[in-house]
Amino acid sequence: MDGFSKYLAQRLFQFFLVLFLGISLTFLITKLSPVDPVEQSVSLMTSFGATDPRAVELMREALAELYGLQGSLFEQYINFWSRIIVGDFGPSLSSFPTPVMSLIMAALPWTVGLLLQALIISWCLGNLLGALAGYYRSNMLLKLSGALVMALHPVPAYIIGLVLLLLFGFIWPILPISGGAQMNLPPSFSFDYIRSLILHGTLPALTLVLGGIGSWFISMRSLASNIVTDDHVVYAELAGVSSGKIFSQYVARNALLPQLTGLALSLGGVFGGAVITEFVYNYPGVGRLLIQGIYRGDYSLVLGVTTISIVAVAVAVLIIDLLYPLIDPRVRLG
Amino acid sequence: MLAVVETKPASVEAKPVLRVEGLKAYYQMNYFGVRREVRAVDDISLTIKRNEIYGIAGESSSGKSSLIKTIAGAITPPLRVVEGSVKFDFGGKELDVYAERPAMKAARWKHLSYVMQGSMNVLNPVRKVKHAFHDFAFKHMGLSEQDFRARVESHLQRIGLDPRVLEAYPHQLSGGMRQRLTIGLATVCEPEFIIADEPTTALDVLVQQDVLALIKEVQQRLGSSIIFVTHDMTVHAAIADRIGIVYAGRLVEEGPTIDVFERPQHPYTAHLIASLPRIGDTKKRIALPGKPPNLADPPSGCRFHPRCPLAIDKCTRENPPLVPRQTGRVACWRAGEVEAA
Amino acid sequence: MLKVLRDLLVYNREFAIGFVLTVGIFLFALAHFWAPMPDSAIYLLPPDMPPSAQYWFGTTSRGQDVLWQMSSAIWNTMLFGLTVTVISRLLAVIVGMVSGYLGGRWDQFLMTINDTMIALPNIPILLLVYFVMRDSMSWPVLAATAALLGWNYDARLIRSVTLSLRNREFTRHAVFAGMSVPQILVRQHLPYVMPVIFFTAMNNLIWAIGIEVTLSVLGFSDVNRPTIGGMIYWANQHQAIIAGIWWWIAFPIIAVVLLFLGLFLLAISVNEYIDPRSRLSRMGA
Amino acid sequence: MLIKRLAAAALAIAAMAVPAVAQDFIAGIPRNEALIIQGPAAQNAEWFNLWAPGGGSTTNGNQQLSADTLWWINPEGTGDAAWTNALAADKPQYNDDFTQMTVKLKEGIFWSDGVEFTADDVKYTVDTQIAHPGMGWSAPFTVNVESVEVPDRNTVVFNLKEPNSRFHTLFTVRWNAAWIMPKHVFEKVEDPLAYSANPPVSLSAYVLHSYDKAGNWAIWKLRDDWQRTSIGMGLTEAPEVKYVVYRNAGNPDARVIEQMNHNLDVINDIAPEGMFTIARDAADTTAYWFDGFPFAHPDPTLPSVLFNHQVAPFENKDVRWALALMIDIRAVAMGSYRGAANLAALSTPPTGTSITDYYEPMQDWLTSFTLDTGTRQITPYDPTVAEQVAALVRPQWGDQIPSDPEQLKRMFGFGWWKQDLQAATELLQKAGFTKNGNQWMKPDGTPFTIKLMVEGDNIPTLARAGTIIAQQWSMEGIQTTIDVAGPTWGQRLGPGDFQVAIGWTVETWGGHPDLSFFLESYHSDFIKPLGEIQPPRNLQRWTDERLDALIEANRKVSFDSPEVVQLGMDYLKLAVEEMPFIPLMAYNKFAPFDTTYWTGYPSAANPYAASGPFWSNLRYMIVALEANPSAPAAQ
Repeated sequence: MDGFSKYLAQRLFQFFLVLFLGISLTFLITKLSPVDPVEQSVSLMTSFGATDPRAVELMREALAELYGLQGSLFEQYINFWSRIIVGDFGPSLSSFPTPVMSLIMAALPWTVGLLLQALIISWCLGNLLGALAGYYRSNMLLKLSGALVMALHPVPAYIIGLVLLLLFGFIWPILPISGGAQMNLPPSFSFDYIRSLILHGTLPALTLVLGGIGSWFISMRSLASNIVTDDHVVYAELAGVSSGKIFSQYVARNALLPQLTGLALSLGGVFGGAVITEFVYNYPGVGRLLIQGIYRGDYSLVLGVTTISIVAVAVAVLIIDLLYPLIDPRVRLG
Repeated sequence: MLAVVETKPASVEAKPVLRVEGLKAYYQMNYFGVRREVRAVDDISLTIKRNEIYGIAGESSSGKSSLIKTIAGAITPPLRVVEGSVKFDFGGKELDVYAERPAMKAARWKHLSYVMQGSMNVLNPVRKVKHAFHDFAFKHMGLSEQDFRARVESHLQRIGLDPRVLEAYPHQLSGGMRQRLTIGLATVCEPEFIIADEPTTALDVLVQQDVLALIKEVQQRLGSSIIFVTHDMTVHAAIADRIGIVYAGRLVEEGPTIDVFERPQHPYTAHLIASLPRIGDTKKRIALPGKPPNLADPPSGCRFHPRCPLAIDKCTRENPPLVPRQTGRVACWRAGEVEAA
Repeated sequence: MLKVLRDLLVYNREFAIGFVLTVGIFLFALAHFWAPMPDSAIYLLPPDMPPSAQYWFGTTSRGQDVLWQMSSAIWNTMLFGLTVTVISRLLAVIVGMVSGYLGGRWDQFLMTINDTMIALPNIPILLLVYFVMRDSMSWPVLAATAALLGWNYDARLIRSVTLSLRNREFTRHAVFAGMSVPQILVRQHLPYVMPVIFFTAMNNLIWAIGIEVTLSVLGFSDVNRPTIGGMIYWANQHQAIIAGIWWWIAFPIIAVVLLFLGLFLLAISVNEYIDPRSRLSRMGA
Repeated sequence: MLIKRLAAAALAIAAMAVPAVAQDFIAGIPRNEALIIQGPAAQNAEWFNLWAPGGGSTTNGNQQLSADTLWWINPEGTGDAAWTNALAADKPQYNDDFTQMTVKLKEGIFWSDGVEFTADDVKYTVDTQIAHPGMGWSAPFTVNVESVEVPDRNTVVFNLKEPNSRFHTLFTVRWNAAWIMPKHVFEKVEDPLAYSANPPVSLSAYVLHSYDKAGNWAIWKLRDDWQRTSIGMGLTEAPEVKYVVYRNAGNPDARVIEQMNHNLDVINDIAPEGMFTIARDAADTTAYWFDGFPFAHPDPTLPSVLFNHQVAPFENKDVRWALALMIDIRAVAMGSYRGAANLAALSTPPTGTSITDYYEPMQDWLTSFTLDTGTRQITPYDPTVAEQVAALVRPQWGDQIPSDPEQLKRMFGFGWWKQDLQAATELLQKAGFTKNGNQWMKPDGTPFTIKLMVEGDNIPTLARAGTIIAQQWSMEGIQTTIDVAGPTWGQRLGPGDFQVAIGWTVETWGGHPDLSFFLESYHSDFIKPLGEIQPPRNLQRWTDERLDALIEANRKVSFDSPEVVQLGMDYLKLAVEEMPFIPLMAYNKFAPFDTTYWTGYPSAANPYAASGPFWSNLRYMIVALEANPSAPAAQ
């Protein structure tokens, strides 16, 4: 147990170090951004009405004070950390005075819901196809689906999204192409609402699945085709164990374990949103929030989203590192 | 000390359990312009009787491993059977390994089991041991889950393993335990024939003794036949009833273990035996010059002739046939003169 | 080297197909140096012409020949993608192998950096860097940034391979034989790591092209420079998919897919050629 | 067999996933009672406080449908018809020296919560914003207002700090203006900046019905007491549109698809190609500003080539004129709008009232305008540009393009400068430039190169215009590269971080000839050194004594005085001579309307309201729409 405590302590130290470095770096980069939220607001307010130049000056001063952007960079940095510890990213500059945290919290369920199912589907499907293709190397059907997956893999997500949008929104208009749920339907656990969620999530999820399946497929196939030549597989074949059993219990099962780390990392990445897909389907998730934040120079929002994403990935890595010995019996703590 | 075990008299049962006839298995490759044909198994015939332990000896890359894989029907391209046949006789029913694949597959583990080379890694590292027993043996035993478990446990106890190993992962066991386990796995269905490829290599000497005793004991209890391969002559001396010596893909000598050890007929056999250490022997071992031949381009005539101290002109031209001599068979033009040398 | 190439071409069908695809697309991209018009010029040709004998791949809504746009775009995109891939592979290999072989403090130090980089969200960071650099954000700078973000996961993979090699017999032999650490890593371990490099390179290349397209689609790239993402950007600006100008997007995408398949086939066949394990299994024992 | 089983399972799952029945488009609201308008992706969906920073320009219907203020100008209108007294009963009344403005309010107007609107609300609006510097109109009120008096519940008197004949424009909606705050709501609020005003109290005919917390839609419902609003008082029958849905319909492609699927009645803007697609595939169910090509609605803004006068050599008028004469405007029209551009030679958008007030009267002056190239006098104006562009688009649009030159002028503009490379060369030589091969060298001997900044994604047609101009300059020996600034575009214009940019520094009332809307800020008093932020809108940092004199004169005349037009013409002539920026065209917006459910949309033939869904004027369109009798029955 002593070994485990030591490992745990070491791993936790590393975890906090990663958080510290990552978040500090992001803070610095956001502060270097030339997009000035005060100017952004001023131009928004003045772009449509008659403008008195003296009034603009006044407005600029008032906004800088309101947004709390005074003080040296170091002071802002210290201030930032003291707030971030309690999960407060301050008010959003572009959606003043709504707190960044509540914007993210509003967007998070959408993104997590969408990405989680898409990720899990593409992970399962990609790994299943990849393992099958790695094991049954001469099956024509698998070769065909493998070729299909490989051909889809390099197609940019934006194109996949647009083509699906065209196919199912226009040529054969059976699915909604914009938004997260039906309009004027209050969120509830009703059949209508859930059906509406599923319908609206289908195309974005399909885009993510088609786009994400390829990399799982490729890595799984190479893992599986390596394992096929391992002694324990050859032995099981000699023992006349059925090929289905060999596939599931001797090949896929062993190849899946390294893929779990990738899954954990991707799960952490869910909190950063799927920028392009949410952009195409106007899905009210974190990715769209992030892009809007960048467009509007709202760096408290951008900082909030990236920080949460960093924490999520770091936690996912930590969890998988701590759990791995339980999942994979070969790994012993030492 | 070389302990040559007293062997029981050759069984007189009529039908041998394994008949290998004129077996040729070549690695045939056409790779990046290099056309290669490696004659790993070149015209080998042998029979193995019931209740017999047959050892195959030879240096590394002599083709002995290919031979045993071919017999087991465990070859994958580019190794292919070019000629000949491997036939088992299980309970009076003849089974051609390469002609009757489905029947062969059904017979595996029930009648024919296998102990693999490097059997340290033959168990799936991420599953508990019990699953291997279940996957390999359950369907052959026709027992309920409970009875099966009880049978496996008693079987393991009999070979000196705590049944709790079933709940362990392979890496939690020592090398010796794992080897015992694989032997347990190979014998749990009480097969008529066991093929063992280097079963004790990579074990330390004490464990080796242990495992050898185990194999012997199990074989005697079940009355199975065993064919095994190792380069280690002491192992042959310890358990084999008969041994066959393989050189460059060919069987060069075969006979009852004690006879082969005491009166080797082939110069190569003599060399193998002479190179064994003996207590009190201060004489320096004479290393055989040269290396085993390249099987893609073997020497003409007797393949041993470039290294043979007794080689004559004829040896370079004509391939000596494997002919009966005394209690066994030998393939050498100067077979009779070996003892004298 | 030439002989190896010839052998691979003649005797490995996958290599031959991959080679033809890759070289074909490379030559096609190379042709842009001889294009009859500058690749940034617009409205020199009638816009929206469908593919025909005169304009093989049609013309864009900006009056450009899709054929020549593609030629430049593939060249520029591949230049970007390969730069990212090469730099990030070098980083991944060096960090992964050194970390895995030396272990101890080095391992901890390098893996901490590595884990920090893993936790950084790529797209936001790239977008932010673009904002900071703005005018001075040329494609090599973008490539370097992407490379810095794209090596870490693969470094972990390579580290684990090296870790498993460290205790193998041949490593000990090499140490006793007095080989230096770089020699051991390069001569003894690299061949085992090579397959990992090839496969991660494929994914990395796709990722890099994806980055390029993503940034372009969002409008964060130099639109004067034709790239695959740039073509999609302009096609999008002109609502090409809705307006039925499909050839503006379809041909570049097909080219990318073919190129990817070509590279993939090359990777698996070359991999097979150099993978020590499959080589051993070919030789027989 | 395993594979077969897996394939079968996958098929079964796919079959289940295919939706059995498609859902209604909007839950619980009959489609034929709702008008669906393209809205924004609101980040701050639960925020309805119009007076907090940025709140006044939200485009989810809040300011368009629920806010109200004293007066409105229809940007498309001409003459008196363009003016609407909303909450005010009459036009503003100034005293003689423009230091006091008195407003009479209408009676019988009520907030949607039943409280009556009074002069106290107006006073409260001004006082509260002055007291809270962060609020939207705080700054202009602070600068102008000394005090507000309420002599009776229907009269407001503004005492100004200094004379200002345009003070009323703060309360005059073109796009938006200072909205009146509900005093009875805000006086109970501790911090008016932190108050979300959710749900908002409406002063106009529609009130919030429901909204999406994720910001994708907001639905507004006709008030039961719609007659007790300034807009309702003027109506004889109840508006037929019962619900107004502002929905974020996604990217331009999705918008086109949604309109063709009849899920989006009003589009704010799409690319020309998207417009052409709708015109080609859905002509029967779509209406446009022009009944055929060029379709687009010209906004009263003036996209131009902006020169930074504080960066050499753009302070030189000859250089600016030379660059203007290098442009082949026909190619720009084709390249940016595929011909569907409304070209402008004068520094005011060719829309609304400026056509009758400025463009038509000034044609003769333009035609006879002479320019000194240093070696000769030329008359650069070409009044036949509209016919030339028409000839270019006729092969594609055929009979849709009329042949009457007067009609063509309304579609394509009155005229522009003839491309004259010889004159451009002479002008550059006059400015001391020399030509080395095909490369112009500046007087100091270095090559003359230009970075031309464009926005990019959000204003794609202008990015295209910039690209084509850059190409023309490059071909004539001035290497020009396009710099796509994206979201930093606006911020770089402010501090003068550009050489040449495509943007607009001229916006007008549209429905009124007064140019103070932009001209006031052109006074040299407000010019900042490079690097400091120049207040909108003189982003080109143009200074001229004659300009200052014009602006000062304009301050002293009344808004409706005929002198306003005279001063405007003087300004326009000055801007032609000096060419401080090169006016290109009106900002044409492609805003098609779906007529499946609603008819009676405004058009060039009947410009009774603005058509842009983000403009507050849209409310006058909404109440005027008629249900299409042949619309599909309610679902």
